[in-house]
Amino acid sequence: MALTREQMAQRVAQELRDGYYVNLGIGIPTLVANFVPQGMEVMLQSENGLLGMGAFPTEETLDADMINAGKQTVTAVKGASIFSSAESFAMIRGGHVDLTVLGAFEVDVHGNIASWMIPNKLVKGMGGAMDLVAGADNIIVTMTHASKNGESKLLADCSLPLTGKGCIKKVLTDLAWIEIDAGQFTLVERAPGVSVEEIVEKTAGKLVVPEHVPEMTFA
Amino acid sequence: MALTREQMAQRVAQELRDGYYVNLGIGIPTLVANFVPQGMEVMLQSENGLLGMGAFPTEETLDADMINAGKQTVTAVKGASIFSSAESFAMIRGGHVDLTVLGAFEVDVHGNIASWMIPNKLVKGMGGAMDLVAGADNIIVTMTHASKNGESKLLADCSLPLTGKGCIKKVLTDLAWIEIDAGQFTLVERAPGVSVEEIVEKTAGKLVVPEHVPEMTFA
Amino acid sequence: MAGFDKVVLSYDEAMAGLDDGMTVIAGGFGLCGIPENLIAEIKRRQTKGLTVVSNNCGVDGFGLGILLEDKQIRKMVASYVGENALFEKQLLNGELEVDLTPQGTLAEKMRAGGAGIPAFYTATGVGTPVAEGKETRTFDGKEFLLEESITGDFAIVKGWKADRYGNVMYRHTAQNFNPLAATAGKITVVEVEEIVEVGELEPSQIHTPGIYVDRVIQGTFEKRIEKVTVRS
Amino acid sequence: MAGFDKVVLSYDEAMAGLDDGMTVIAGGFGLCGIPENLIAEIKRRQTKGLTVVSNNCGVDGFGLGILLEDKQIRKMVASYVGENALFEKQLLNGELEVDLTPQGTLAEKMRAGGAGIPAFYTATGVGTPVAEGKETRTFDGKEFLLEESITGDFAIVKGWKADRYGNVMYRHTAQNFNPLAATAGKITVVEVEEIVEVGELEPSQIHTPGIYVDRVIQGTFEKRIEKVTVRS
Repeated sequence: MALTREQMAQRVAQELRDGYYVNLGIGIPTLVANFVPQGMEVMLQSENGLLGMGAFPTEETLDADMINAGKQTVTAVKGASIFSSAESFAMIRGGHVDLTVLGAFEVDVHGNIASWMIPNKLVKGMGGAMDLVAGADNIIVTMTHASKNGESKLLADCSLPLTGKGCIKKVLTDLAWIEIDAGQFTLVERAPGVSVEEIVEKTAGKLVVPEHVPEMTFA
Repeated sequence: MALTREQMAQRVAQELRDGYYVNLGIGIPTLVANFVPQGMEVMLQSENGLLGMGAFPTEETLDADMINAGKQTVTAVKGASIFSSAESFAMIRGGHVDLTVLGAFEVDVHGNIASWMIPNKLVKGMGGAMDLVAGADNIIVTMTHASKNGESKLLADCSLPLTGKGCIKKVLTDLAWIEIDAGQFTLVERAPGVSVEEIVEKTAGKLVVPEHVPEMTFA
Repeated sequence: MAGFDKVVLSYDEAMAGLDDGMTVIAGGFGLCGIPENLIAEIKRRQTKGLTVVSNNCGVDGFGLGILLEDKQIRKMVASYVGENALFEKQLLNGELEVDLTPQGTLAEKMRAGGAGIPAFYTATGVGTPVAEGKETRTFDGKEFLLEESITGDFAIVKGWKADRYGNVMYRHTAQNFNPLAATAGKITVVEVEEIVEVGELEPSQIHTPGIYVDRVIQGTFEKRIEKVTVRS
Repeated sequence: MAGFDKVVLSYDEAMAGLDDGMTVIAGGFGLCGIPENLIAEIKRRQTKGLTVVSNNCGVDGFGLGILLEDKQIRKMVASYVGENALFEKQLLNGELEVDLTPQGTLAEKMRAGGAGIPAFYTATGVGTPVAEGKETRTFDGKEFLLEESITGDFAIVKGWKADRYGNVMYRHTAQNFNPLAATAGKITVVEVEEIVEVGELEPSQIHTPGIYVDRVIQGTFEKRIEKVTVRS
């Protein structure tokens, strides 16, 4: 069975380490914060200038001056810091964020990512996505393996305009955990009950399949 | 009579305007702060990270964490701000300081300045001088008109390694107020009792002498 | 002290000198920390043909969005402009030009503009549409883009507290682009919630030193929230 | 919270991993805001062949000057090194290499290094010995130098207060190069006068967010003053 959005977030959360500074994109990445393993602490960086993003506020603590990069009202955890956008992207561009999780339209075997622009559709802008993928060493892309029409999003070459070039090494889809190296995908794990054949079929770029492909496990 | 150091500082102080942010170099420039005209306020920028430098402290208020760019202990005025060296030079390089006053070994008709390095003598470093001359629009150089051996410091071309290229427009010497434009010096004012002839004689670079050269006046 | 007293008493005075065709740099992220009254004053003035540099362009009817209503903006430099139907329409009509700039590059362009740095290299945007027409260069085996800095005729900034000298502090994440915008304007205007006595702000805690600020005005703010999100 | 607890209890632990030939970036201006105990620990370790990046090199017998005594520094990157007879001697002997860098360029090189900007243009140094071997380029009719950023294996920093997460505040002008150095080290070590409870530092007032900091140690400081100047 393909993973649910929650399961995808849960699998990504297994990559967290105690003491990680993490930037989570909008959508599934945001859900990762709900699955931080017990006894582990991570700090969420929000690129509008907040390190140590906390829970949503209550009606009583709601504050227009306290938002996240998705423009939602939030709170700050104890030990948070708040700074300018230049400082925020100094952290991001300078590689100080330990893990970045974000969505995408397409990823290819060269580690390219397309996530912001569909030609002939209105372009709303890249926001901080280009900085995030260019600056981070450790990025996990979360997306469905294929479109609703069954078209693979794991390609030999991205067809859409890029967000970043050669910067993606890890992709979690609803079907598989895929790693990218030396111009090819490698199938590392599959979703419980999903066959290697289905993944192979839905992966357009060159995919290396090891002899044994374990199923993902969830605590 | 050649101006004293105090008179030089006093003449420079006539160029101050109410509300100016000013960076004063070591030596004569520092003395300018003693001659701020009454009813006028300026704020002193010290490039180690202080805007609003005050008087020296008393024994009681002496604080090792409160120094100026000359490494002297100082105080901060009301309304001062304190920041990093990067922020300090953002102000300087970005042209936000209204007036910079500094000393020099030589200045030439192209507006070049040499103030930091004498070949075959030990080089101690340029500190912030290169940033100051490159960043400011409004710079006054203070120096003696000639060396003790009578060699002019106002040259056709600087002989010493430069601190900055084409950035000086105003020079106050112990003999004259000189402006630089279009590859020549212009004699604007002379020290009281100093003859135009003496200034001409002691100026090696091309000097334009207007029909009338007023004497400086001091309040 | 008259020389350092930056306080003005009317919005008219605050935006005096703004002319058609100028470049305005605005602080704010979404609707958070936007100089809402300075924007309203630009609308009142009906200044046209503006280039506006801001992370976003407000929403329909609030923030920079209101400057679209009378087509006052000719060109928008922003990282994300998706909140706004009128923007979309004018863009498709060709009435509005947009220069989409990655958020971190935009922040650094403002900072560099204020700091006298005409250009810098960044990895952001290499191999993407953002790189079109820009020079790339390799440092240490990695490819980078040359990005030029931004300065504006006016910077409009929203602060929390300021003193008469123009020293400013920002509140929470309403800081965002504001201190960067403040450095990059030929004329920088800051509107704040509160004007405090000179000396009240701790020198090491000032976010924007007064040297960057030309005018300060005290306003009242709606502080509209784009996405109210609360936990139950 | 173990993962964010940056506090170490010994200077030995604070400088663990420092090896011969590494680059160390140090905060401080003159003797103000220098990480004096971290410097002393480098001396105790007798690490050799260091490249040290700092605005100055201390004085004879204090600050970075003590690392000259056993010739631990191979190369110094600084803006001003005139306070120090041993420095002079080793320089003339050819035992020490020096790269004189304008103060503002040095500050920006550290900041850029920490911010992932490999190089930037500045007007500082154009037409001077600093420009030798460097590329120049014209923007808007004015000439600028290309300057590359600096990063270090270690950054040693002196703070005032820090919490266990490594959030740091600096005191008065002891801030200087410290927050810049803090961003530019692969391993950043901060020694402070006081370690406070997490949550005690106001988020918007933190000068160096903990993300830049790897180790925090509480020390006691001599705070020697280079030029005691008092009014009568």
